Amino acid sequence: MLIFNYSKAGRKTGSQSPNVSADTLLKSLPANSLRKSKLLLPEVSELEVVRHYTSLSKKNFSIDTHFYPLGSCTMKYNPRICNELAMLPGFLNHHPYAPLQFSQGLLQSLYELQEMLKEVSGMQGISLTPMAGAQGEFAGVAMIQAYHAARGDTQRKVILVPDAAHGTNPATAMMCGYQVKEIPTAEDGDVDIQALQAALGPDIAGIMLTNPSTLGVFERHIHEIADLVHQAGGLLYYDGANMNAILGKVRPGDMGFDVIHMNLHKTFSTPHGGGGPGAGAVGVGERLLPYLPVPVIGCNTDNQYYWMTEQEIPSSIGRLSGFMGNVGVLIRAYIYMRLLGRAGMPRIAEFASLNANYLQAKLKQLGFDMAYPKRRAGHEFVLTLKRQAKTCGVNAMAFAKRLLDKGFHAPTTYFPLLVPECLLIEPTETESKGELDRFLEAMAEILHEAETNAELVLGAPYSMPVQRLDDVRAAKELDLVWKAD
Amino acid sequence: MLIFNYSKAGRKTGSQSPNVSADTLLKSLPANSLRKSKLLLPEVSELEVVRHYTSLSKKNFSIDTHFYPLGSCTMKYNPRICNELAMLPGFLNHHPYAPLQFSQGLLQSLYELQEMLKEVSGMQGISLTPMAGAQGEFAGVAMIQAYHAARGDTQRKVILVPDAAHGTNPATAMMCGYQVKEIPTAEDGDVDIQALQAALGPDIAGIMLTNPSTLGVFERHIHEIADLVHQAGGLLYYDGANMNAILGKVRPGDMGFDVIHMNLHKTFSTPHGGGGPGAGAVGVGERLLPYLPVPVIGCNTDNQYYWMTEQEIPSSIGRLSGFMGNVGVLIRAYIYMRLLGRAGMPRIAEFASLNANYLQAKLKQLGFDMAYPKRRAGHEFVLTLKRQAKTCGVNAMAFAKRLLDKGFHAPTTYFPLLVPECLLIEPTETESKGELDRFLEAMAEILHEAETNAELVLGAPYSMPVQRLDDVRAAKELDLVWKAD
Amino acid sequence: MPYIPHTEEEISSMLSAIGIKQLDQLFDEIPKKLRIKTIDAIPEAVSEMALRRTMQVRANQDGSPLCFIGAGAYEHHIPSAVWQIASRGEFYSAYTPYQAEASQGTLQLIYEYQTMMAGLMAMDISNASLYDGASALAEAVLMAIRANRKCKTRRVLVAGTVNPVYRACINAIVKNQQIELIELPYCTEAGNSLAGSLKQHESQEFAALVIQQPNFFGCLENVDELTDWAHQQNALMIAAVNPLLMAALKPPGEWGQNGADIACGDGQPLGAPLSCGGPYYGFMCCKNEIVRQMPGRIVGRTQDINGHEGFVLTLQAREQHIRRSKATSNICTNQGLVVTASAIYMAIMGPEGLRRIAAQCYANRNALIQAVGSLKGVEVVFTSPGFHECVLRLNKPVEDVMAVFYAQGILPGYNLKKDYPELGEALLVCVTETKTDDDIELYKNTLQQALA
Amino acid sequence: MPYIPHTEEEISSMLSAIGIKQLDQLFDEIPKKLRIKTIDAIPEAVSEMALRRTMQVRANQDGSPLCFIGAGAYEHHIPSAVWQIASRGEFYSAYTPYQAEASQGTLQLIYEYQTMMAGLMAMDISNASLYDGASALAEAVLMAIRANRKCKTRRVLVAGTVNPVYRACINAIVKNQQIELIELPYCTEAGNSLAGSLKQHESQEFAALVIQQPNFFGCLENVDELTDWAHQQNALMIAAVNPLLMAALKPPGEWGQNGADIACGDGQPLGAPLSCGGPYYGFMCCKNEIVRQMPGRIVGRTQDINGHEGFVLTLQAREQHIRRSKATSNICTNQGLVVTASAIYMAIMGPEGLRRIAAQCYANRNALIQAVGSLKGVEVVFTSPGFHECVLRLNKPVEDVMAVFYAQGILPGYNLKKDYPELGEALLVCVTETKTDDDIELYKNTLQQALA
Ligand SMILES: Cc1ncc(COP(=O)(O)O)c(C=O)c1O
Ligand SMILES: Cc1ncc(COP(=O)(O)O)c(C=O)c1O
Repeated sequence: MLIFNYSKAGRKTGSQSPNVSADTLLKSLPANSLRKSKLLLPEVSELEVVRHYTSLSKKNFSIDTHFYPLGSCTMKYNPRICNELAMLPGFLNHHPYAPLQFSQGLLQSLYELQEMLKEVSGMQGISLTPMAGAQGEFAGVAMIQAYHAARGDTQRKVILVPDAAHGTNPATAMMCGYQVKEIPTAEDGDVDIQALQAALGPDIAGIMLTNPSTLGVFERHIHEIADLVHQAGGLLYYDGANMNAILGKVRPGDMGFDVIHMNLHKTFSTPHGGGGPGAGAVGVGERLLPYLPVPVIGCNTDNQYYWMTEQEIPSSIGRLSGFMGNVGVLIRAYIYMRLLGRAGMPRIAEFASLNANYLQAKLKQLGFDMAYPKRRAGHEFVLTLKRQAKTCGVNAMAFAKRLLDKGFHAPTTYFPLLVPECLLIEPTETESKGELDRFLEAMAEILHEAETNAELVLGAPYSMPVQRLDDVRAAKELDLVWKAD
Repeated sequence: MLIFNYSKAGRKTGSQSPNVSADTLLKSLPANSLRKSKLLLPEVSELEVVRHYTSLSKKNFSIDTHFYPLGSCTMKYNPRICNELAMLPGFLNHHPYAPLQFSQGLLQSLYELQEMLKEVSGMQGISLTPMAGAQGEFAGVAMIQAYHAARGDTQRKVILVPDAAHGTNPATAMMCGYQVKEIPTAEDGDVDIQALQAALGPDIAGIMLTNPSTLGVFERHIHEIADLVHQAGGLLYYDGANMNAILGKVRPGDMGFDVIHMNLHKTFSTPHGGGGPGAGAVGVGERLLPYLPVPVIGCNTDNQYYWMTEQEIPSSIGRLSGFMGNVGVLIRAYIYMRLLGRAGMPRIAEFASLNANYLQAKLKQLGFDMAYPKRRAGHEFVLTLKRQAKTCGVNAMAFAKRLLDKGFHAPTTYFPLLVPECLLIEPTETESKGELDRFLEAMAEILHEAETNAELVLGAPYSMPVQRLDDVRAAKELDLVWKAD
Repeated sequence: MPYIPHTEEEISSMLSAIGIKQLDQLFDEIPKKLRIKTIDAIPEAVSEMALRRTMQVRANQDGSPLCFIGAGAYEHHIPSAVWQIASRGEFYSAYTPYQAEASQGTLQLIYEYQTMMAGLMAMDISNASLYDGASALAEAVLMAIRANRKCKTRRVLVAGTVNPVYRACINAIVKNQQIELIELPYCTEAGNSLAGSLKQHESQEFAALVIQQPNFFGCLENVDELTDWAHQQNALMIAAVNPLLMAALKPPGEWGQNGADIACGDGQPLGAPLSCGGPYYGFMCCKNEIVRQMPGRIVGRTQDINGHEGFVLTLQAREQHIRRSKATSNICTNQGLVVTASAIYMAIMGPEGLRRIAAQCYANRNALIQAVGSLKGVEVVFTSPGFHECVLRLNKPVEDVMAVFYAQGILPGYNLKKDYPELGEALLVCVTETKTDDDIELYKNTLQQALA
Repeated sequence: MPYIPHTEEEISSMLSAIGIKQLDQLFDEIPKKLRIKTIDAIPEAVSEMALRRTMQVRANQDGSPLCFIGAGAYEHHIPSAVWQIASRGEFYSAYTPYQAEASQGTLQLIYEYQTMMAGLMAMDISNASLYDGASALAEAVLMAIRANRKCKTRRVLVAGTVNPVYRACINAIVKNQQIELIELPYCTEAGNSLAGSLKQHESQEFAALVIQQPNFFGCLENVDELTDWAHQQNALMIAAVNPLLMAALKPPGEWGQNGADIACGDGQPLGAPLSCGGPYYGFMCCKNEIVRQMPGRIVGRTQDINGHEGFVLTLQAREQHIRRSKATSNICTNQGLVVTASAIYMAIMGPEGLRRIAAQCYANRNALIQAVGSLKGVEVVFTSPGFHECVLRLNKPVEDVMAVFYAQGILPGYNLKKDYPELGEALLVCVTETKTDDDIELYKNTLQQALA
């Protein structure tokens, strides 16, 4: 049932709203400024709301209920303490324009977060304001744009992205007014250096790279690439979605990147919330420092924290949000980093990689094909079901859906686009060997099912609230808003 | 799986405990004072704990997920605000021995709760300390005992209880050293006055009554009963479990009761928590004021709140708990009462009764038999499936289990004991007509199933995590503690 | 090892399954010289116990001042069920609902949210959220330029009464696409857009007109007139509105003859705490005709193979993960959890509940104006009726007055001098339903004292 | 109508289904003269918004003093997952698990709890909880009298080092059953039960001996010796213990030759906040032989008709709803939700985690003794090692010293003068793992100042 099906005209909610007559209070307003039409919100009791949404929640898979090896998403445990402390009333009731003397506790935390992110990224300056990875990318590419513009270097109209790149990379480049050129991937999963060299030229503003790439492998020629791009006058953008794989081990700044974003909602375990909110802090090397989006948190000589704005950073690319981004998310990331601490950072990379490489090794043994079987996995790896799709007619999507029946969320499917019938599997460091072994068992079962009873797999899932949903119908017969009959 | 099945020896929890070596710290203690045996607690990660208990929770029915018409339990909506405010750090971190200057905010709330309970009960004094209904009963009967003892009236060894009474009543009387005599119920559901009269005598310390009784009907001769018992030198105890039916409409104090307990976890909607904690505040008339269990909250002339103890109430029956009972529960009840307010109290009784009488009327129409078909229901009523048990072989337990499959928690079964094959149905005021109608539909369906396919009903439930469980095996082959193989 | 469950024994057995001896070998494809040894600027780990104490101190340190600031972020009562339910692990710790069958909870909730938000706006369609009000408005501008088939200019007219930070944010986001923003002046008496100034723009072409209701001053705009004018000019009408107030005010879908084309704004008033500016969420609604230009995720209702109702992400061909550089936006992660809270908020409040809050906000603003309007040294600057906020001109420097309030733990409002220097010593004061008569009285007394 | 969902239309249709016209007719069986008109002392309803503000003021009003009081209620770090999960509606708003098939979550959790608690105590069996530590001890006394087959006396020996409030509570609960409690004196030097005093009792009969570990002074008792003595006297041994410390200390099941017969105490240290004294919970464990005398609910593992594992309430024949006046206790509602929290707490901490906390508590107590022991005017009264608490004798009136601490927002301990006047100006000070070196330093400095 939809919440609207519980609605009864004339039901009064009672305990929440002020007990006033809206008609009386509003009558001094000009009639033509007022709403005339009936407002279609449900008229339900608080119990009905609680019961409905509690019941809906139970239809979700989530980290708190299921292993969720969704590649490129870093679905790790979200420590409950981060939520508790971020929800302290002093933080929640904080108006963004509260004066500094009422903001030091919060600003100190954000400032320290900037400092910690600087250290793990190896960059020179951080802005916390981007509200997700894609907005971090926007900030980064806009800074590249501003950098070239400030030097009068106006013929650079192209941003390079590898064909394995996440969709946000090309989309962002376009939003910043760039053309996008794709660079192919070599057979071993690294960037095709020859193709890169061929593409470089005076029209290239920069390149966007993910490292380890979305294929799960570390770009071994990163130094060479950095040198080539820099020699061509371009800058390097680092998509930090995969930082979990290398945290505390290597730093984008040391690899030669000029600008990066970090998905705090991945690497630093702020919850995904069924789609957000995230936080996509950006870091820059010295060249791009003048262009950081504002506000940035500063600390003056009296140890007073303050907002640095266009005044202090006059060449800033400006503001990307109404206030200063997703502060509540930033506090969670701050808390997480403090709990993990200096020794905890590299441990994340180690155990995320251990889990990924263990799964990869075991899946190979079980007879699955890896896209890059000779490579070390980062914190994730790509498995291809091309063979099974051909021999048994069971494709990656069917595998994914069947996993749901076995009590596991599916890995990412059909991404990266260049690997056919692929599953991108990212276990994260917070899963135990026991859980990984149960997952391996399920994969083996499904493989067996695919070989002996393909229909069974193709019809999955069976144990979810609904069976396989019709996407085509959804897009054709658009039903985006409920209407009372 | 049990939490123990996730355990791995040597797993370290890390983020919670102080990072110290217990061995080193403890080594100065005498060896024979230390634990030698291995401690069987699970060694699991926080994620495993969160996932396990989140998943377990999903196996429960609860008010927040299901209609829960469990008679004699008043399963109404537990407003979320009560929980939020009771969990304010200022309340949670309050040590019970904090001095008064650090306790005024809390004590004021508890004092005001006492005053409100006085008003709705019509009693002269309140003690909040009993931790559930049964402990309230204990306090009440102990006060009756103290009263007679103080008068030197030592031959009163018997407490009367109707045969419909809740099991806590006779059990409590015994715990206070009394013998128990049962009074039968007349055909119309009221107490059998003749039998009562016959039982009364100089050995009677008092009578324990529930009104409306556990049969769901209001005792119409309550005045006569009170007079009879008082004339015989006994006192009247009111079991307040059913106060939801009469809140703000009639008061136990006005009916002639000398002492009562109120189940705040029923009438005042503090959550049941899967079995507790509750709060069983007691109220007394003038005669029993000197015997109230301590502590009681006082308010002096400077509007300072303080704990009244044996010093102020020297004849008190004493202390029933280490501190002062379930304060966290009391705060929730206080908040609930403030939200409902003066007009809200009688409204509770009205709509609880409306819902019960509506269900009763409709179920009669559907062909169900009521135990007291001519009586007005209070907030609950008793339905008997004696006929169905005979004709179709489908008993009350089967009906109850089948309701689970239809998405409803079962009513109370086989209580009160005097009605065969009964269901005690209490919808509470917070359920909507829509929900009641869905319940009626389910009842009609089951009745039809019973008549046409009894096997189906007898095998229920089918859609729960387990099917019908073997109680006999549980009691015979006791397995109360998990053991590693 | 906080949050890492591996025992020594498991580690060895996993390493041997991989065929290596040391954890460090996992990184052996990484060039040696890149490997770092230390990250000294990261402090050592602290326990949850110690960090809780630290964070409690910091949260308390910032006090709990009585807040009369609005300027885009509004303090409202949030029923406690809202975040208690939104914080359930199944909502909180799920990813974007890519696997529809295992995400029906989130998907149905978003579908319900879309219905509620479209209803509130009286528009056809809602998306599943954008980042915040400011960036949503920037996306609306880009969308309008894509969607306007009648007029292919990249020029957009934006009322000067639109939140200045929103205008700065639009600018930052669209400037690399050669879009020109032109400011519409406002009436210094009424405090809303100057209808008379429209004439001078009639020769120019615009892709869209952007106005805010109520505007940054809390004043009501003449929405019908502006909408009809925009449509006459072949411009699309973009409405940036406070969604809560649409329970009382004429919603964008009903503006003028044909309604606004795009409605957007910040969803914060519908259940998101102030939280120092975020997470909030940007909402966006539009007319049916232009849904394929909409940025962001959209949930649709469909059926499973047995004909049972179910919900999926739909129209994904607009999005970056399919369309890549041709997508309607680069947005991927949005503000899902805040939308979850918002849907619960709207369901609890219901139509009448929301309308009462709006009415109380209106009444409280009037009460404040009443209380301070006659004080010596205070001028209520604008005459237009409005909600939440009003502009006061003071006969002393705003900063000095604010300092007096601060000393008493009160945040008296937003200083307008930087954004609207022409208004002089002007303070933007906000009063929502959370303020009592006593609060307003306290405000008045403090102001009187500050001006004395 | 807060929380009541009925519309006018529904009310009429329901009334007519019942066959009446007015809501008031629902009460027509109630004698008219009993009906009340008003309940004036109940204030008018307030909105959630207003009440939240009121309660926040009250909660803040009580400050957040630095707390060195124990005396039966101990401040510990509680991982935030504990109450976030225990507060899930499915645990929070369920009733006692009478319908087993629809309550497997709660039932399995209790079974796991029973296993953990029995493990902690090294006992065979645990019940599902009683009200609190004090009342559990009273129930243990009653149980021991029922269970002791060798000795039918109603006399029970209770150590004078048992929490005085526990002793008062036992008395209040058992006195109507003609049970006599006899106090065992303590050693004024070591601070624990005086072994030498046992001799004088050897001629008397006792059903049970009750001791507390650590005792009310924080000192360790000679548990082996006392247990063996009790068993020699045909008395049952009742151990009242701090459950958290059993991760480090010898648990009741291992006391003496045969272990204690009943172990009980307050579960508060295992995940329950101080909360002004409740809700906590009483735990109780016993030997297999006497399980049928156990009060309270017990969960057992069984099978469903398909042989699948499942959980039910079992041994209900002991309970009031079956056995009525012959039941082992009148308890019905227990402290379920706190037990839920406690099970989660123990699972998160694990054996090593709990042991470390116990060790830190031990170390902190020693640090405090170290810090204040040499101050002028302070005497550390007892020599026995211990946990959490220690007794200081001061050379000034305790009340005056306490007042100095209060003025600085510190609660320095529990004044022992009322309960143990023989100890003079004695203060019982508690230091758990929550106290830092700085806190202890602050304590020392404040004490020094108070005594100067
Ligand atoms: C490789 C990569 N880049 C960028 C992004 C975009 O980040 P966000 O969703 O936070 O905008 C993602 C998110 O899935 C990603 O996996
Ligand atoms: C009629 C009646 N009396 C007494 C009680 C005992 O109350 P409690 O469970 O709070 O001890 C109950 C509880 O179910 C009851 O229904």
